[in-house]
Amino acid sequence: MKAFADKLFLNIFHIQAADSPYLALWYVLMMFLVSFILLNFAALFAGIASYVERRIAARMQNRIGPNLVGPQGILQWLADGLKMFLKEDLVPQTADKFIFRLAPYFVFAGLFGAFVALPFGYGIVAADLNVGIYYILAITSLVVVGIISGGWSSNSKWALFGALRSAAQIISYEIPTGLSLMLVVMLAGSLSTQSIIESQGGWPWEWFVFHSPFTLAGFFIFFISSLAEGNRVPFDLPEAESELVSGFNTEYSGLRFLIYPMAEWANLWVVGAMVTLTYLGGWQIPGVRLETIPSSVLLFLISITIFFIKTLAVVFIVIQLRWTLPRVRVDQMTLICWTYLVPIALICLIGTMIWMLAFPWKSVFGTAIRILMSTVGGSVMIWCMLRARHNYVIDKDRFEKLKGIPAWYPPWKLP
Amino acid sequence: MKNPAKVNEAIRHLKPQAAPFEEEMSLNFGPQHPSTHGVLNFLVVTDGEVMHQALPNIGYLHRGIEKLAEMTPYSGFMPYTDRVDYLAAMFANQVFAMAVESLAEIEVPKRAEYLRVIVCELNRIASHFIATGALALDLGAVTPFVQWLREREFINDIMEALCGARLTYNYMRIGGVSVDMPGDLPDKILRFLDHFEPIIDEYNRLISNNEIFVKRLADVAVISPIDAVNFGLVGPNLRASGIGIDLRKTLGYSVYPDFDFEVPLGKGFRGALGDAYDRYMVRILEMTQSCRIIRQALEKIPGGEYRANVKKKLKVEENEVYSRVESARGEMGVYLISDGTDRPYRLKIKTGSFTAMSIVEKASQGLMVADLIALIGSLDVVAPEVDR
Amino acid sequence: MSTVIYNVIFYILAFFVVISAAVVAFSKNIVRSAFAMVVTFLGVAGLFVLLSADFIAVTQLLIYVGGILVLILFAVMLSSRVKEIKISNLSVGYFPGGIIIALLTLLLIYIGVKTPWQKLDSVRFEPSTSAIGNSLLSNYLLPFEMISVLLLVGLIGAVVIARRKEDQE
Amino acid sequence: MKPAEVYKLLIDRFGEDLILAYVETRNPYIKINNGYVQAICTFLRYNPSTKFAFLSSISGVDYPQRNEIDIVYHLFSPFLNTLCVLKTSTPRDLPELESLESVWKVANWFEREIYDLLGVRFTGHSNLKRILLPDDWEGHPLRKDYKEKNSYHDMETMRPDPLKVLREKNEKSGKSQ
Repeated sequence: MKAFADKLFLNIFHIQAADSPYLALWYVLMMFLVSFILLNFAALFAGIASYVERRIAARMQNRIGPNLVGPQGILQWLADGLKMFLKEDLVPQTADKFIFRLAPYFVFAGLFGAFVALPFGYGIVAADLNVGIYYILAITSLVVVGIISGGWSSNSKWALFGALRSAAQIISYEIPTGLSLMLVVMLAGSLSTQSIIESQGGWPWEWFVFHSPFTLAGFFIFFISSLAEGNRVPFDLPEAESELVSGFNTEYSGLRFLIYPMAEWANLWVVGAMVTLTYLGGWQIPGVRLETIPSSVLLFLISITIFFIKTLAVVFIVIQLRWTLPRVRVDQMTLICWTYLVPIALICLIGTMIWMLAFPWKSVFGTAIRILMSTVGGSVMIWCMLRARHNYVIDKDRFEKLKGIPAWYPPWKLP
Repeated sequence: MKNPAKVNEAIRHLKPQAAPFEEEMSLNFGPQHPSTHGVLNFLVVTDGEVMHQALPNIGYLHRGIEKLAEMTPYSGFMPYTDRVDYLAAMFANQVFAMAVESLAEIEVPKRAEYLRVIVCELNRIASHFIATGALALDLGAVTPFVQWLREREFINDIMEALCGARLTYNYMRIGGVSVDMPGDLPDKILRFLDHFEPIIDEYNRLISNNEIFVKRLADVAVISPIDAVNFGLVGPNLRASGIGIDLRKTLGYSVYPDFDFEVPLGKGFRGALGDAYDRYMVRILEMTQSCRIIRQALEKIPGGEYRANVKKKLKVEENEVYSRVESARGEMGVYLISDGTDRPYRLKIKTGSFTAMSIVEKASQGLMVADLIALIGSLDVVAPEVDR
Repeated sequence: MSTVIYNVIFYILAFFVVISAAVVAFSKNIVRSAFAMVVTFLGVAGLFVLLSADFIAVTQLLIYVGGILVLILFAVMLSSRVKEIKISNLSVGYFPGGIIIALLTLLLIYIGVKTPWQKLDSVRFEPSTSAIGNSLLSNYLLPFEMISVLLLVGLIGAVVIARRKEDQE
Repeated sequence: MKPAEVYKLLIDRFGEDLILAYVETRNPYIKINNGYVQAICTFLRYNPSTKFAFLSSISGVDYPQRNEIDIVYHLFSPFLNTLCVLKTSTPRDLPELESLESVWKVANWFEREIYDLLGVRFTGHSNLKRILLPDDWEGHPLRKDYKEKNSYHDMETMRPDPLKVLREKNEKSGKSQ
């Protein structure tokens, strides 16, 4: 990005960047521009994700979902946002008003800060930080500060419960997250997001997830603990609506409330992108060597598309999980972390180390294992999809027999 | 409420009995809370997530139905009974009709009895939909609840075709039922059963065997058989504790002796006997049995009258009766005293939720806050039935 | 120009650090103190970034903001009487406090004057992660391992102490 | 075992002073002395030949003519498949009875409900407080002579007859026209 900015600067002002006294100013300007783009991307994604999630949930529950605002209800999220804008910004009388007002900004900063280091395609990243994923881990921990302060300052017992649960949860789950990321860091030999992707390949057997059984386990640990860090079902304890009314954001209203769900949906992208870039090969195009990508705009676009498809697939799975699973209890939540995830992650760490020494990446056996594992993994996935389809078809037939009307309708055509 | 001192005086008894410890925190759970199933209030004394006590505070939905009964003619009281338990209105209909018929010595035609059984069992299934689905909803799984709502919609359609109402049916009359079944209804019901019976398996795959769901319910809020008897639990809650009392079998009222069905008992499916999962599972199993009963009833249903000839202004000699049915929430009883006029002298409705609610105080000790929700959900408490 | 901006950023960060640190010290409300500490930590992390120590900056963020601060908040909220504002920063012992502050100030001034400061023309933006990794696992392996053993001892000690209290009850 | 046999059993055990009468109705009931409810119920519950394990309900009935309140206990024995109805009376002016809480825990709430709605005091009850109505409610609604107060905490309990209101409104508008 810096090189790109330098080039742009040179082209516009026809001055060598390094000589210019305005260089710093130029950088500041670029910084604002990039943050503007990222922020809008995140906000837009959060909004559309909220709509998509509601439509998917409706599909799973034999409902229609939002369908009135705009064609197929696609502008529902705008309407909701607008409604939130117009709501009164209530601050409880006994709340700690300063912290209450401040708390959403922490959540906001913590989550949107993560977008800085997330890649979107070949060479497209706001800042290819040397400490990339380490930075993402660190900056998202600001979210918990926002949640705790929001919950505490509301001066409501429900909110306090939510805040305490959130603190316990995020502190616990940062450890398996970090440990399972260590596998990838070890394999790639770098913390930078781009070089982690670059050290993988386009084909499934070149992804880190199929490197060894240990990384496969690490992948699942990372996925589960990302869910927990993002407060998604089955770990949505901090805002468990049937237990804590709405948890830490019970007392919030209007725009300040909006920030919490928005951050949650933006977090979907962070989870998806993190999983994709660390374990699923990122934007790598199958069969294309890295060096050839910069020469062609088409390959550039394909890399972006691939990254988006993978990320959205993960997001889709996360959404489906949310509408399928019940919530775990708070003691079970910590139990899962400390008795299963952390020890298994440690074992995976050591196992991967040994595996790396025993079967190097390029060795015949290593490649064979990777191909075998990816084949098995792919088959399992296809089997699951076929089974789901089979169940669905039976259900559909029964429904048609009972009601005489089709159970299925295309998403763009409502009954 | 202008006078805060008066309000404080009014809620004084809700404060926990003993002085709270330093670490204790009291929490008002309800009356408006997503998972209280109506308007209820629990005063929860907790130490962090672990509860020391949950004191139910009921009465928010008390409408004085028993007092209303004393001012209403027998035939006019039927719509009120719908409101006792709005999720299973047929049973209250039936038990009241049975009580009056018993007092006035009215012979109910066979066809009416069969119709009553069919609608009651359909209603039982519909009620268990809400019970099991809402339990899943309380534990955070939304989809199972909506899945059951879809199935319940079919039952509502059937009821609508039968009596025009979808929730408060007011279907039964003293001496029979209000209307006969339309000709195509048996076919409709059978088609629904064909559709529905495999759905139970699907539902089990979706939620009953879900590991998180099982972990949340198994070994939680165990009610021992002794406690269950002592606290007067009835219906599925009692049977989940392993005590096989089902008034359909024990009393054999109406035409239930004609049918071949089983009474599912809790046996510690995934944990201890009488835990929340047993209470859940007993309800799921009962649905299958209800399907069996409906199928047999549709086969055996005789022709003839659907309502006995009963005077509009019914006067009943001085007498008293206590009639009971097995409602979806267990034994529902009506104690009816007549005094020769056209109105009851005294009517007392005994409901299953009332006694189920009284066990919360004991069963909730030492649970976690999240388990309280599982406990209330698994007891299948309906607030208007508690308060009447 | 760039040094000007650099200096401006430095002073802004320093300002935030000093002010929030003052809030931590002087606030009567213990929770407010804890929240002010967030700002302090963030400011210090920013200063590290300014010094091109990206790894340390991120570590500062991860460990202090994400870990220690959350634990502090957790503990503060769990303690009873949080709402009684008086429990934080009791103003006692003005006299010994003054002496300690004076001594510390003198010491700091002495160090500041005596240290032979190296003046760099410009900050070199170089990745430090791999250098830190290499040093930790080569030159400083023994101290690194010893510190980890120390931490382990601390961990076990904490568990033992917590256990004993439970047993006594 | 039929209710009549239960009556015989009770007569043999407690004598005619305690077991007052056996009345044939649809559900025949046994009239018992109001001072010995607990003893009789304990006997019925634990006696191996009766085993009335379940207390199905407790109801109260107000009889202003007799100046008495009847308390009716419905016991159910799944072993005998029999319903046993015990009835006892207590004076209306000072209604007081023994609590059955020590025999069946469920009696706790049943008795609270009766205390709430009929004003019968149960001695030995652990928590005799109003259950359905607010604590500061005046009167016991299920008594036959209960008159509802016009307001509760400055909230009107009576609603004007909507038809009457409509009629008055129509009259008014008719006048203005």
